[in-house]
Amino acid sequence: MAEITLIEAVTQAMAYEMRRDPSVIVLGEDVGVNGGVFRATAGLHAQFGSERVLDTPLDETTIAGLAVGMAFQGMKPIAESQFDGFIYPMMDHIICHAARMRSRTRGRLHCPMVLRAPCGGGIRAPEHHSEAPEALFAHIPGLRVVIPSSPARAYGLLLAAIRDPDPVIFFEPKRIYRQYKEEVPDDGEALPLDVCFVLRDGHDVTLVTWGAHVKETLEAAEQLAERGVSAEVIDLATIKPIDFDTIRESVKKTGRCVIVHEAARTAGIGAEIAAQLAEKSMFDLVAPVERVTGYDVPIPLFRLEMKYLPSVERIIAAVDRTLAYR
Amino acid sequence: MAEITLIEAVTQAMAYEMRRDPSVIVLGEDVGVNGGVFRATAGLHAQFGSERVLDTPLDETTIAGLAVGMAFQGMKPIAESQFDGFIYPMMDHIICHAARMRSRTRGRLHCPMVLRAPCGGGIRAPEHHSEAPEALFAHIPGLRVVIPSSPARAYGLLLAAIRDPDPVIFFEPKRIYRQYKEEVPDDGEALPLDVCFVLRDGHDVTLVTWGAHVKETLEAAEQLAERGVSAEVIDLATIKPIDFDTIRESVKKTGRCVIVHEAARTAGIGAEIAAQLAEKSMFDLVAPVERVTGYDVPIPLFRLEMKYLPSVERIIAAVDRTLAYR
Amino acid sequence: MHTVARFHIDYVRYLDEDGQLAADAPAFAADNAVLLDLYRRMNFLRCFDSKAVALQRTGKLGTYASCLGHEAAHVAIGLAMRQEDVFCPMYREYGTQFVRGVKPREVLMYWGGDERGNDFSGPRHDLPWCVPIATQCLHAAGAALAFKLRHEPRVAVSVVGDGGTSKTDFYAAVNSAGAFRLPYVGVIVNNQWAISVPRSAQTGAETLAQKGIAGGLHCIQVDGNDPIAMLAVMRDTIERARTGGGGTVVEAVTYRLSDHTTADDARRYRPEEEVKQAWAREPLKRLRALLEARGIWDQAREDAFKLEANAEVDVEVNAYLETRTQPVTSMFDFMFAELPHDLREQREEVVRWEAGHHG
Amino acid sequence: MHTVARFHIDYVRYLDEDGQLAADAPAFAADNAVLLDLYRRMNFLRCFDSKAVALQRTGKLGTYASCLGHEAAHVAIGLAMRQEDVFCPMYREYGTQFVRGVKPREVLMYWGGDERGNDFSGPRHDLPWCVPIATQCLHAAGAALAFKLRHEPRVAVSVVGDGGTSKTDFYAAVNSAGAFRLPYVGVIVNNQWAISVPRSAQTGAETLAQKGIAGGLHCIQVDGNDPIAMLAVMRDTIERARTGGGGTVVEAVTYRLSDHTTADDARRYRPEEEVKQAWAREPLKRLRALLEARGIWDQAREDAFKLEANAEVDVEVNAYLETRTQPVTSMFDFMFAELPHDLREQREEVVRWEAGHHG
Ligand SMILES: Cc1ncc(C[n+]2csc(CCOP(=O)(O)OP(=O)(O)O)c2C)c(N)n1
Ligand SMILES: Cc1ncc(C[n+]2csc(CCOP(=O)(O)OP(=O)(O)O)c2C)c(N)n1
Ligand SMILES: [Mg+2]
Ligand SMILES: [Mg+2]
Repeated sequence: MAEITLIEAVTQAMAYEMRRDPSVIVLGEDVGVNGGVFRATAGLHAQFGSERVLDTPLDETTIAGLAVGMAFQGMKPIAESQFDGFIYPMMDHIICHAARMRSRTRGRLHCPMVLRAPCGGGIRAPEHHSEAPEALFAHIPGLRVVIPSSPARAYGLLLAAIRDPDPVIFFEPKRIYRQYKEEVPDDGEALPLDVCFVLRDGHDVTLVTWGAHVKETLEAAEQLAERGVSAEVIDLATIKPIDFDTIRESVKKTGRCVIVHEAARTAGIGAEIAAQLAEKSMFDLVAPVERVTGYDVPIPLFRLEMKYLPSVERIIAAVDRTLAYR
Repeated sequence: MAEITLIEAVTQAMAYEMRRDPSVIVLGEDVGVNGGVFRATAGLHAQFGSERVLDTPLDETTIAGLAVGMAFQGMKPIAESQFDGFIYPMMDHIICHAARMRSRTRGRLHCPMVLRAPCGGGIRAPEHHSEAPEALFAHIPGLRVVIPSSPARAYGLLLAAIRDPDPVIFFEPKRIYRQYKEEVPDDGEALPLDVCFVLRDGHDVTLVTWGAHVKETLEAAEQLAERGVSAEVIDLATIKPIDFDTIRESVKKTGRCVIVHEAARTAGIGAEIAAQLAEKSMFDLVAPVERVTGYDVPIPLFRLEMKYLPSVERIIAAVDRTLAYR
Repeated sequence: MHTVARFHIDYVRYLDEDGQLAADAPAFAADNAVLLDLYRRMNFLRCFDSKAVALQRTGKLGTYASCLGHEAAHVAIGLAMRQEDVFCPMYREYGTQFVRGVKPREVLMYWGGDERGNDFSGPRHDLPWCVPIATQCLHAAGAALAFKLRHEPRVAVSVVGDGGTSKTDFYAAVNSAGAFRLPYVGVIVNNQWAISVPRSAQTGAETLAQKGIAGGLHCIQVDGNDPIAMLAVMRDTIERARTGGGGTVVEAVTYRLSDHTTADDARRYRPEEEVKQAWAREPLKRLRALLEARGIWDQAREDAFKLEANAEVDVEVNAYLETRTQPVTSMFDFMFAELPHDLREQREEVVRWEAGHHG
Repeated sequence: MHTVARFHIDYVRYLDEDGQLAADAPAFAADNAVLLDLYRRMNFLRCFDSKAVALQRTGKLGTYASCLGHEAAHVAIGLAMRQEDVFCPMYREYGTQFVRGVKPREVLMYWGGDERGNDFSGPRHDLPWCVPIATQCLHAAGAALAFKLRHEPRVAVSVVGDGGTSKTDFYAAVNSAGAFRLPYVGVIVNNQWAISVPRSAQTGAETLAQKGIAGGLHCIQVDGNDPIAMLAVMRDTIERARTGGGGTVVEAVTYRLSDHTTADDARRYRPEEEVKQAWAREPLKRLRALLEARGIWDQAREDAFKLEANAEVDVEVNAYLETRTQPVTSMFDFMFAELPHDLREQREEVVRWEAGHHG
């Protein structure tokens, strides 16, 4: 069994499910012969042909609308938004139709589709290629939102997303597409879509993050450990629904919580987690909640983008602030 | 001086600013001869003509894109989305261009536009006519988001929004468009776009809300007063930027906070407020924060919509829960 | 300089405003059974429509979108489609839907604020009413794409208004139908108004049919008040789509004789004279003239039919009025195949609340 | 059935692949100064472009979108426009922008990850590069609407690719330009590929020019490798737009001789043979052939020009390379005319952080 990267795990999951279920098809810009601009669909066209892997005309409204229409008629489209920054024209069909058709028709029709998009900054890409719009989708009733942070989790969560009979927004942290490899058995085993992952146990502070920033957060935890501070690291993974129970248990133990995400701070997912802490964990907290996030500005072009993204240092500084409370 | 409704105050503000500033124009569907489906632009076409009040083709992408293009070239468009539920196709131009052009060009170009939309439920309207999407816009760097809750505040805030040299999303709570009248002098006095309004002083609990739900919240405060509970009521008014200082001061005094909004709970603006409380007011709070919100479902069709919207009773019950803590 | 492409838009009408049938009318126009069926359905539709408006006026229905004047176009679309085809309506094509099996009570439930209206008995794969203008066109294209990929001989038909042809989703549907050569027929029911905005303000194009040229589709304009032309054109274009001949944009030229919806007051923006003239061209009158000329319809039959139709409508109205409101928990129960834990909590909150446990 | 509308698409070419000028070429084709100006600009552009690609390959520039093969179309657009017109580019029209006054160093700054490239010295009202495909078309229509409402004799010109004509924003621009009869010229630079997707997969339409028919615009197809035809057509259509004659969709048929961007590898999806054939039709070669036939250009002049152009490019490259990175606070400083308090706080956080106060 070969070791694979996160993006290869994405490909592997799609190929697995396409073999298993003939109603699964892939559509998007450049997903065919080219195999996707990131190569996420590499080989799928050769393997499954033009009736399963469709290059669409260049229009995100079209991709979303077609996927929704196909899904209503019993197919399982996996639609790709080539980058995070091009997903906004898709929102109307996702919000008004994909997320609502089951409820609107009292179960008569539903929308088993996945919308995949690479997300996040840090790869020196041009404008609109480095965004983190997960909060916009998490606010929409009727959607599931998922962001994996490792090859194995990408494989298992994407399988689950494709099999789920309802629409799932699946963001892939492009900064870690090829960060490292790990063994991912191609066994078709899906992961649950409502459970977060405790990646590191700790008792002084809880660090909650997801996607590419799992890396910086684990690094921060490592450095903190060297200083004798024991940080628990939670990968949220399913942004909606949030597995708050796991976070609550952790904070019960640590009394401190630092949330790390690269999206803009205001009304980001960090706000939702902090809000649930304020509702349900008030008396467990010994220190104010901290959010280490992108600022409320568009992520700068690449000369400055690393100054925007939460760094290991910023995470540690936030932890230190919480440690000032006993 | 006549007493006017909230919607008349909206019209009055537009007319005032159109007289004062020839670069202000109004565009949207049915805003011309028809005066808008809610009559918000009633009389403007007669007064200012077809070159100032433009019926557009029926496409929200078009309305947003044209407004953005006009604004870059020095006009001040006031664009209307006929209903909240039709605003999603506008998001791409608002997010990718309106909100970013000043930053993208380092100040060379900017986007002095207002996007108006009626918002919220409770008027027995058809599907897609009753939504509260303010959180989606509040998450976007570069936007201001405003929701007035009285005729006078609608007038002053809309004037400020039109004059502001940057894009403002202006939601008008349609349920209270004609709820009551008050005197609104047509004096061209704008209100600040970064200050919330304390509508009622109190010392036991802070109620934060905005838009149409100011009504239910004030009613809840009134009923609580009869029981000897003194609730402070804050109308957030400017959803972005949030005037958290005022909320913090209030919570310092009351130790309790209940946030009321009709949008879905997850990642709504209530989350952002609760998050800031968890960050900055932890030690002032004696009780967990409460959110009384719409559920994470699309607002039901009208037979059930009142069961979805936060009621006076639900607000009081939440306050009671916070009062259990001393 | 030389010419590299040429296009033209044809206009089809067989039955004129006085009920005169053109010499080149299709064969089925000789079949009285077909014409009687068309007429009865159009007539029933009008009974239903006026009843629905009345229900709204008396507070027994929410906002309602009338189909007055659109009967020929709507009914013909329904009669030209097969059950296994997919219909993607906007919000006033009850005439199409009744042919396909949707019940009047279901239409009323929808406009009466009850989602169960969308769980209708027509073909279960048909789309429900679609409020966000023109988005249904793209869903129809998506359905057509599914048919094509699955090699099913089925056709997706969407309806959009004149205003809706300005909407980007309409163009996207035309573009993808052409790019993928889909079994798709996009009908534009051009009733001259989009609420208060006249057709002339929507576009600089001479016809709406020509928008199909942008995607390489077949394009045709029809007299939308002529049920015979409508049926002929819909049969032809659907058949062509079914047999791999490509999609079509059909522009049905008609007139909205009613207000936009019951929430609208067209007198604010529309000349009375124009409406008066439009009544002279309306579809029922001209088909009835033909039937009467053929001696297969008269006032007595009309009166009998109306009685019967109204009785049938009354049964439906009563069924609607007697429908109990859904339980409050219904707002959660169809959100997902399986309710996630966050919604389960909210649902339980509502259950407790409704049971009177407010704590 | 009768025909109610007819359309046709003309194709314009004056200078063929061998540098032969057609008899009906416009008068300015006799003016050597005009042709030399065109050629020098195209040539300079090619020098710049290959330098930019080299900079990216050596890690001194971010992803870069080459304009190789598009020189005739881009330069001609620039020469046909007035300064007071508004240009709304996509992301590779440096040729147009250089004519208008944008500096090569500014192009490099943008692709070098520095927003200040967008604060360019070209007409200050021109739009910056636009990554979200085709959205610029609608901004151009908005600009044109502003001109019309202010009664200014100005024209807005946008460029979009063949792929971009599938994007709904393109259709929206065409529709509004027709509906409001705007001074708008929408140029499609059809280079046959949208990254890996060929023109044939984008649409079922025979030409891209015909998409203008959907909005009632003028439509024309041009050989985009023929600088004389491009200049003639752009001058005519811009003049017509300026004088109230309505907008045009111009399809410039050309070929992308490079990869899509430096991040792309076209060998994965594009036949080498096709590229080879395209080189035979490329624009510089044919114009040079004409100039040489007229005895106003030769290898010596070419060599001298190249030396000069490369030196000029080097000056620009050095200026770019020497540009210091913006202060971190710059990410806040242009967000609003006046920084709101929440951003003020975040800015202060960054200032403290950069000063080493991490607490
Ligand atoms: C996206 C969107 N924008 C606005 C509306 C509000 N609206 C409802 S119907 C209508 C006019 C539609 O006109 P047309 O397409 O001609 O259809 P008709 O109602 O005339 O049959 C408008 C603007 C809507 N439903 N959806
Ligand atoms: C909305 C959007 N979707 C996707 C992309 C990614 N993308 C960048 S260029 C491109 C292809 C553009 O092709 P075309 O319009 O033909 O222009 P060309 O690059 O060939 O000049 C794509 C898909 C984008 N920039 N914007
Ligand atoms: Mg209409
Ligand atoms: Mg191209």
